[in-house]
Formats: sequence, structure tokens, C-alpha cells
Amino acid sequence: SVLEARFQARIDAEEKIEPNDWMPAAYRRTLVRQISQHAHSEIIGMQPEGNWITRAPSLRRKAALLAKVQDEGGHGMYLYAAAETLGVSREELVEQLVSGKAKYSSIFNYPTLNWADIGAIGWLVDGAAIMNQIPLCRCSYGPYARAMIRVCKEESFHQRQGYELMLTLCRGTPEQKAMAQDALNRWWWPSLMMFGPSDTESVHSGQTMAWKIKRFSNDELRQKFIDATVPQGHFLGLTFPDPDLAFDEATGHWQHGEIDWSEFARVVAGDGPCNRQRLAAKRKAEADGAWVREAALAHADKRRQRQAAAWRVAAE
Amino acid sequence: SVLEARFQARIDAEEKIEPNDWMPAAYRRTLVRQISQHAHSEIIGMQPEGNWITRAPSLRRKAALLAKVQDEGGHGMYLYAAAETLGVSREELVEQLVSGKAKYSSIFNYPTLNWADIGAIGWLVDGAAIMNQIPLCRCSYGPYARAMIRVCKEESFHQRQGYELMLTLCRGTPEQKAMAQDALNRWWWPSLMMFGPSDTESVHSGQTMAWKIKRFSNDELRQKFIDATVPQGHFLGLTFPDPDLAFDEATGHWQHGEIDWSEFARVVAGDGPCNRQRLAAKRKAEADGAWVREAALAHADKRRQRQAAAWRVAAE
Amino acid sequence: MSTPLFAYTLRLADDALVLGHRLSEWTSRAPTLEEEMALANIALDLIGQARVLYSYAGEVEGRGRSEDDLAYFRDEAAFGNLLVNELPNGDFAFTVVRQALVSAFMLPYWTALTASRDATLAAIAAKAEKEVSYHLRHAAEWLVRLGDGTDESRRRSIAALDELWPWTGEMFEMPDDERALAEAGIAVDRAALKAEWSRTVDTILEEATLDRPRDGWMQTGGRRGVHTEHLGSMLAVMQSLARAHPGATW
Amino acid sequence: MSTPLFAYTLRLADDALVLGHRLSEWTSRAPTLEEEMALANIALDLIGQARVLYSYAGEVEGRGRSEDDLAYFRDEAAFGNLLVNELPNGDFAFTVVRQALVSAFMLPYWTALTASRDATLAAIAAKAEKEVSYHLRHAAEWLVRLGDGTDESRRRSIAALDELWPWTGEMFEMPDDERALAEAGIAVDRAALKAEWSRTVDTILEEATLDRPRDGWMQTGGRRGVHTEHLGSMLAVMQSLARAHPGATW
Repeated sequence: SVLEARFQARIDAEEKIEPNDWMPAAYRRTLVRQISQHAHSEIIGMQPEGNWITRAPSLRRKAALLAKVQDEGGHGMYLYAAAETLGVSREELVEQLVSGKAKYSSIFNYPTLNWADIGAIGWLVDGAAIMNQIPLCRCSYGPYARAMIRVCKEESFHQRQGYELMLTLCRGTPEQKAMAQDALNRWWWPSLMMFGPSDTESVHSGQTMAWKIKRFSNDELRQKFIDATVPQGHFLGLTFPDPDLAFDEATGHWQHGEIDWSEFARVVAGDGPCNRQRLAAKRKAEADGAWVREAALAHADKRRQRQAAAWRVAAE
Repeated sequence: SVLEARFQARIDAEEKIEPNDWMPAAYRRTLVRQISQHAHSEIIGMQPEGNWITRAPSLRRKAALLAKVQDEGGHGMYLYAAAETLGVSREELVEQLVSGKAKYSSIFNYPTLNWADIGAIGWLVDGAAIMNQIPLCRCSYGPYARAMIRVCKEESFHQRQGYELMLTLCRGTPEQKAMAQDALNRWWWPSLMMFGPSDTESVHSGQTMAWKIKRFSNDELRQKFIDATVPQGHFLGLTFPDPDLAFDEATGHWQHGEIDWSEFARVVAGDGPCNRQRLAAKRKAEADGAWVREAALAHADKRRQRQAAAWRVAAE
Repeated sequence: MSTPLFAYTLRLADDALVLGHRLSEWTSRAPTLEEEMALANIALDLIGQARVLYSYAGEVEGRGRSEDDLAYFRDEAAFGNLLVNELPNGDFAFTVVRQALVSAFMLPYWTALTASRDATLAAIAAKAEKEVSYHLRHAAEWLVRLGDGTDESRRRSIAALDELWPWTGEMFEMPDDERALAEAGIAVDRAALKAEWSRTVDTILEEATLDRPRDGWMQTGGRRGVHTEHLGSMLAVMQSLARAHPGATW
Repeated sequence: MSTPLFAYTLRLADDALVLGHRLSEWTSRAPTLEEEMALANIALDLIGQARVLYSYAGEVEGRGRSEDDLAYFRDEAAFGNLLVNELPNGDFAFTVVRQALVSAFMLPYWTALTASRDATLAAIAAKAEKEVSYHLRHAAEWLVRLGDGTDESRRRSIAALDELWPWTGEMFEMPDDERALAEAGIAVDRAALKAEWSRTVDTILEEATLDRPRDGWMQTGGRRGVHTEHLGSMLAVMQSLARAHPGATW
């Protein structure tokens, strides 16, 4: 259609699409799915890290972790707001999360088992997220692109903080270094999976590339991440749990062993270590908070009515 | 009345009164109140000690503490059973406890704040309880006397175990010894209050003495306890939190300072450190378990009906 | 170097840490995302206050103890915080009512402490005053919503108020070693803040259409290290990792 | 002296301690006084099993570690217990269903282990077999009552069964170092017990009028020290006092 052609022309010209602009239904649908999935990931991602707030081993780390988790809540808020510009409400989106209809990043279905996991999440998980998200700062949909600029700035702070935490552990006692190694062992492969299936398998890529929602392929981003991260890990004195990891002088890239995509598929489908736990915790929080949200609405209502009555009196 | 005179004669002859024997209504009432209060004390007493089961510092102590708390549940069971022989049901008694109508020993309204409190409860609280309870083994009401024989045997084991725990701490590190001293500081006065008001103030004593429910006055029992306990404390190398504590060569007794009866009255009336907490915990356990008890009844009922049906079929 | 000043500063720090820790337990459990952020903000403020106070206490003590030594390597009986701060969070109404009652006291407290002759405490107080003024406003707004909201929120608010009231008296107690400090213009007379606290609370309760509970016997003990059973369990968790690796740097 | 025997004994001990600890958390919270006693009995049996197993593991290791060194001074990742044992207690239905599922496995396990060539393990197994036979009977009776009780108890039983089922597969996994021990007649082939377990569970579920959940993906990791987030919190509390006073005698 003419509208579609004009829309694509704007995209091609690197113009931003804004909420009131015409857009194809599929573009809108894709964005809602991607943005809300991203928002849900921030929200569910608060759980594994939140697990260590009460046990953080120093006050400085406790404050930093709490602030980090709070930032994630903030990211969730910006992203829900960006999704709302596309005509869905936050309530609908949360309902989709709680009912299990909506997905969130599968990485958060892994447990945080020792303190180094907090470092590893910052270093690897936030690191991988940034690789995915930096191109999104130039995404064709304006509100999403602007939200991502803010998110990326904070994420890269978190990433540096996570790496610094790992560094402290790796320069600490043997027990602390062992924690760091254990965390790397458990988080490395799931982090690589965060970029999604290999390009040969990926379903949505073609159209989202054309719409400039996505700008690089999964494998390209994964390779960028590996190339950036492996030297960092070696600097920490840690070993990656991949015997096939090797530097290819010819290409200048780190080659990695085969990713267990059956594990990825399984965890996405619901059978990960913590899928049920995460959803149950979220459901419980929503259910426990229902009376509070109702009270806030009821009070706002009473207030409005009282104000209206006061105006009527004043008008008489 | 003739019945009353005959009843008192049996008591005077040290005969035991049994459930089916005639007894004055006031005797029955007094016993129900005393036995159920005693049972409730065992049940509520599980809470302060239970507070340390998950943190017991060695497996031996963990097992011993769990077994001890279990014994207290057992005492509660014998005592409820003894009370039931007087025509009240356990449900009624528990209802009185949960509704706050029935009392329990006020000592359990104090918190257990360090591990030595577990030793102090065994040494002092069980020690005081035994002083109160040994004469009850000869109480005129048969079922109560027999329950107390069993209870006393276990309590004196707990008392020795508690003292041994204190001894271990007092021979341990300075921190451990400080725990023991801290525990003695907090538990000493409340333990003395366990014997009840001074004889000059005590209300029920005369009649219960005549009925041989009680055989010694509050002050007599308290003095016995102090005389037995003070040398034990000194052997531990601990200081009692009573500057007036002094051995009277003339009487051969330890003299103690004034007891703060206003504190006692206040805590009995409901304003102790843990009164609300203890009752709330008991209420929560009862409420949380309601569906289980209902299920057990429903299942027993179904079973009976199926059996009855089977018999009818067999009879046809 | 003075021991009363050390003990005093430590108590202020313990108050902040213990309540901050409790609030941090709300993480990923709050009733709304906005409230998630707000509770974390308040917790962060309090943990921040605890950090500077512990650091200063360590300096005053002069034995080289760091903020973490004081937070992670003292036993329950050495903590001098208010009992009300250590009570478990309960439901959201309990958390809100506690925050309102405590902040209504802490705001005039910090205001008064800005005039302390101890320049460090005065500076800490000036920052804390701003923070707590937000805590009070936030908690009061919620209390009004809950008290004047639905039947359920009202019922829960009344229950929380009733539950918490006996723990408020301790706020106005002056530990012995604090009197001299107050007379010297270093610390603040806590008892003198009772009237202002009362007015603030009455104003909030009135807007929340809630009755003020009657004063009865008041719980006490925290300042002497005699706590509730809840602090021990909280510290067991909070200190577990630090204590498992004594001497480690994090 | 063999490391596999040490690791194996330790896993058995961890299984017993972790589940025993969970059950001990029911203290003063059980639905009836009788059940209070029964849960404490089972917990005591399990803690007792853990004690002799840790002692024996310490002996086998030969480095002088006591039962308490092994229970209180190992980190989460060193624990080799089944994940199912570390899950929080949930409601009474969850506790009952877990106890039934685990006991239905442990009974034939201990029975088989009574024939171990390792005399100490055989003796421990003989005692444990008697104990677990009671645990199984007790849990099964409750499960029948709950499954065939009220609508609510039935609903809760189904939910617990559904929740717990994915954690049962791990019981039949043979850690590598256990195979050789089993072949040497010291340990027991866990996988070989699956059929008997299945029959026992089916019998109980039938009487409880409950459907057996379908087998799906099964959780795993405990044997390699990769646990749920729940074990860390449990150990933080359990080990707190012992770790705060390293080297002390209790």
C-alpha cells in the first residue's frame, strides 16, 4: 500500500516513527511484543539479584546492589511507558506476564547461588544486554529508541560495576576466587544464549531488520560479545567453561564451542531451574499487593468526589 | 455437705481422687484451670525454644533441642488428657488459649535472644518448674499426679541438660561466657516470679492446700529454688543480677532482693515483651492448620460411611 | 574519642541500618512498580545514613573499625537500635504505618541535630533531614490512602497502628550516656520531641480518618541491646556471608 | 580413605540433614499437637542419620573433620543433597507429599544398602530402614487423608504433587563416583529402584484418589552442588551461630 511504502521510506531515511504516526499493524505488534518482553525481563530480573540484597557482604555492595535492582525497576517503567505509546496498558502487559502468556529473558530462570553471581550478572548478563541494546538506541520507533538510550547508559554502569565486583573477588581469598569461577561456569553459556538462536534458525530477523528494529544478526552480536568478554575473563584469571574456545588469528575473532540449543529451547518453554519460582513470586507479589492498589484507587475516587462536591458548593 | 466431708476425708487420708469420683465443683474448676494453664504453658513454651532450633550451633545440640521441644509437646498432650478427664475437651481448652481467655506461664513472654537462653531456660525455667511440680506428683487428683510423675522425670533431664549447656559455655570462649551471663541476667528475675506472688499476696493458696493440690507455699518453693540454684550459678562462675543476694548463716538460706511484682503483674496482664507475638504465632498455626484438621475429619467420616456401606452389602 | 559519643553514633547508625535492611526486604515484592522504587529509595537513604554514621563511629572509637566491621561483626546484643525498626515488615500497611511513625520522629530529630556542636553529626543530620522529610511525606500519603481507602485497607491500617503503637514509646527514651551529650549540645533531647511528633501523627491520622490508639505500656530494651527475637534472625542472614569469610575484602 | 566413598557418604548425610532441618522448621507451627510430635520425630530420625553419616564421612576422609565441621563449615556448593529436600516447606500438603515421595525412595534404598559390603554403611542403613518405614507410612496416611478429604485438601494435594513432581527424577540419578561404589557392592544403584518407587507411589496415590502427574523434564543439579536459591538462605540461618564463633565448643 501507499501508506506502507511511505512508512518504509521514512524508515529507510532513518526517520523516527512516533506514536501518532501511521504504522503497519505488524510493526506495532512486533514492537509491543519486543518492548514488553524487555520490560518483563527487567522486572523478573530483579528477583535473582534481589536474592542477595539481604546477604550482601558489605554496606557499599548492599547499597550498590539495591540501587542496581532499583534501576532495573526503573527500566521496566520506561519500557512499559514506551509500550503504552503503542496502545496497550501496563495492566494488560503485567497480566500477560503473570498469566505466563508473555515471555521474559530466559537468563533469569537461572538461580543466583553465590555472591559472585551478582558480579557475573553485571559483567555477563548486562554485558550481553548492552550488546543487544546499543543498536536499539537507533531503533526506528522513537519512544523505544529514547528509552534505550537511558537504559544503556545505566546498564553500562552496571556492567562495569559487575566486572569490578568480579575483579575484587578474583584478587581476594582463594574461596572468593572459587566463587567467581563457579559463577562464570554457570552463567557463561546462558549468557551466550541471550542473543537468541543462530542466524540460520532465527525466525523474525528479516522483517525486523528491514524495519530497523533490529540492526545486527544474533550471531554478529554474540560474536561481538564474546570478543569483548573473553579477554576480560582472562584478565580476571578465570577459565571459560568451553574447551573449544580459541582465538582465530585469521578472523581476529574468538571461536566458541557449540551452544546447547536444546537447553535454550527447554528453558524458554518453561522447564528451567527457576521458571516456576519466578512466576510464582511475581504472582504472589501481585496478589499480595492487590488490596493496596484497590485502596489507592478507592481513595483517589473519594478525593475526586469530595473535590467535585466542594466545587458544586462553591458554585452555588 | 456429707459428700464434701467425705471427699475431704479421702483427701486427708492421702487417697487419690479419680475421674468418676464425686468432687466439689470448685475443686474441678480449680483443677481444670491449673492443669490447662500448665498444658498451655508447655505449648507456648515451645516457641521461645523453637526459635533456636534452626540455628543450634552443633548437630548434637540441634537434636537435643528439638527432642526437648518435642517433650514439651508431649507434656502438653498428657496434661490436656488429664484435663479432659474432668469433662472439658482439648478443643475448648485450645480455644480458650487462642482467644486469650486462658493464661499460660508468663515466663514464656520473654524472648530468647542468644544461644545461652536455651541453657538458661533448661537450668532456671525448668528448674523452677520442677520445684513447683514435684509436689504435684502427690497431688490429690490421680490423673494429674500421674501425668506429673512422667513430666517431672523428663523435666529434670531437661534441667540437667540446660545446666550442662551453660557449663559448656562458661568453660568456652569469653564470648560464650558473656552469652551465659547475659542470659542469666535476663532470666533470673522472671524465674523467681514463676512461683507466683509472695504468700502474703497469694489468693488461691488456702483452699488448694486443703485439697492437696498445692502442698507448699509460693515463698517456700521459691526459697528452695534459690537455695538450690545459687550455688550452681556460682560454680559456673556467673554473677546473679541481684546485689542483695546473700547467704544467711543463721537460716542456712540465700536471701534475695525485692522482686519487681509490678513487672510480674504487667506481663501477666498482657504487656510483656512477647505476649502478642506468642499468641499471634499460636493463632496463626491454628488458622493455618484448620484445613488439615477438617480434611482429617472429612476423610475419617468418608471411611466410616464406606465401611458401613460395605457391612450393609455384606449383610444383604 | 569519648565512649558516649561512640555509643550514641552507633545507635543512630543501627537505627538506620536495621530499618533500611527491613525495607530492602521488600525488593520485588512491593504492591506497585512505583512503590518498589520508592521503598528502595528510602532503604538506600537509610543505608547511606548508616554508612556515614558507622564510619564516623569507627573514627570516634579510634580502634580502626570500619563501617563493615561495625555492621557485620557485632552480635545482636551490641546493636542499640529501636525495637520498632527491627520488627518484621508485616503487610504493606504495617510497613507504611511504621515508616510514618518513625519518620515523624526522625524528621524533627535530624532538624535539631543540624545544630549539633559536633560538626560531623550536624552535617550528617542536614543531609538526613532532607531525606527523611521525603520519607515522612511518602509514608503519610500512603497512610491517608490506606486509612481512607477500602474497608480492607482501613482494617489493615488500624491493625498495624494498634500493633505498632506500643513500640513508639522507646523513641523518646534518653539513654543515660546521651543526656550529657545533649546537655553539651552534641546530641538531641529525644523526650523534648514528643509533642511535635504527637502533632504530626495526629495530623496524619486525622487526614487518614483513623483514631489514635491509646497510650499504654510501651516496649523497651533496644537501646540496652535487649531486642525482640526478630533481630537475631535478621542479623543471621545479613551477616552470614561476611562472617563466613572473615578478613575478606568485597 | 577413598574419595568416592567420602563424597558418597557426605551426599547421604546432606540429604538427611537438609530434609531434617526443613522438618524442624515446623516446630510450633504444625496443624495438630500429634502432628507436631510426628514431624519432630521424623526430623530427629533424619538429623540422627546425618550425624552418624557425617561422622563416618569424616572418618573416611581421615582429615579429622567432625560431624559439625561438615555440617556447619561447608558452603552451599559443597552440599550434595537432592534439590527436593531443600525446597521450602510450603503448606502441610507440600510437606506431606514431599515426605511421601522421598520416603518411598529412601525405604528401598536403605533396605538395599543393608547388604552393603561396607559394614558401617550397612549398619547405618539397617537403623535408617526401620525409621524410614515409619516416615513412609505416616506420610502416606496423611496423603490419603488429604487427597480423599475435603475439596481444599484435595486441591492443595494436587498442587503440591504437581509442584514436586519435576524434582523427583534426581533421586534416580547415579553420580559418576557412585557407579564404581555400587559395582563394588558398597553403594546402591539408584536407578534400579525406580520401578519399586513407582509402584509404591501409585499405590498411595490410588488410595488418595489422586492422579499421578505426567513425567516431564526433571530438575537436577544438587549432586553437583548446583542448588536452588533456597539452600543458601537455609544454610545462612543454620550455620550463622557456629560460623560466628569458629573453633568454639558447644
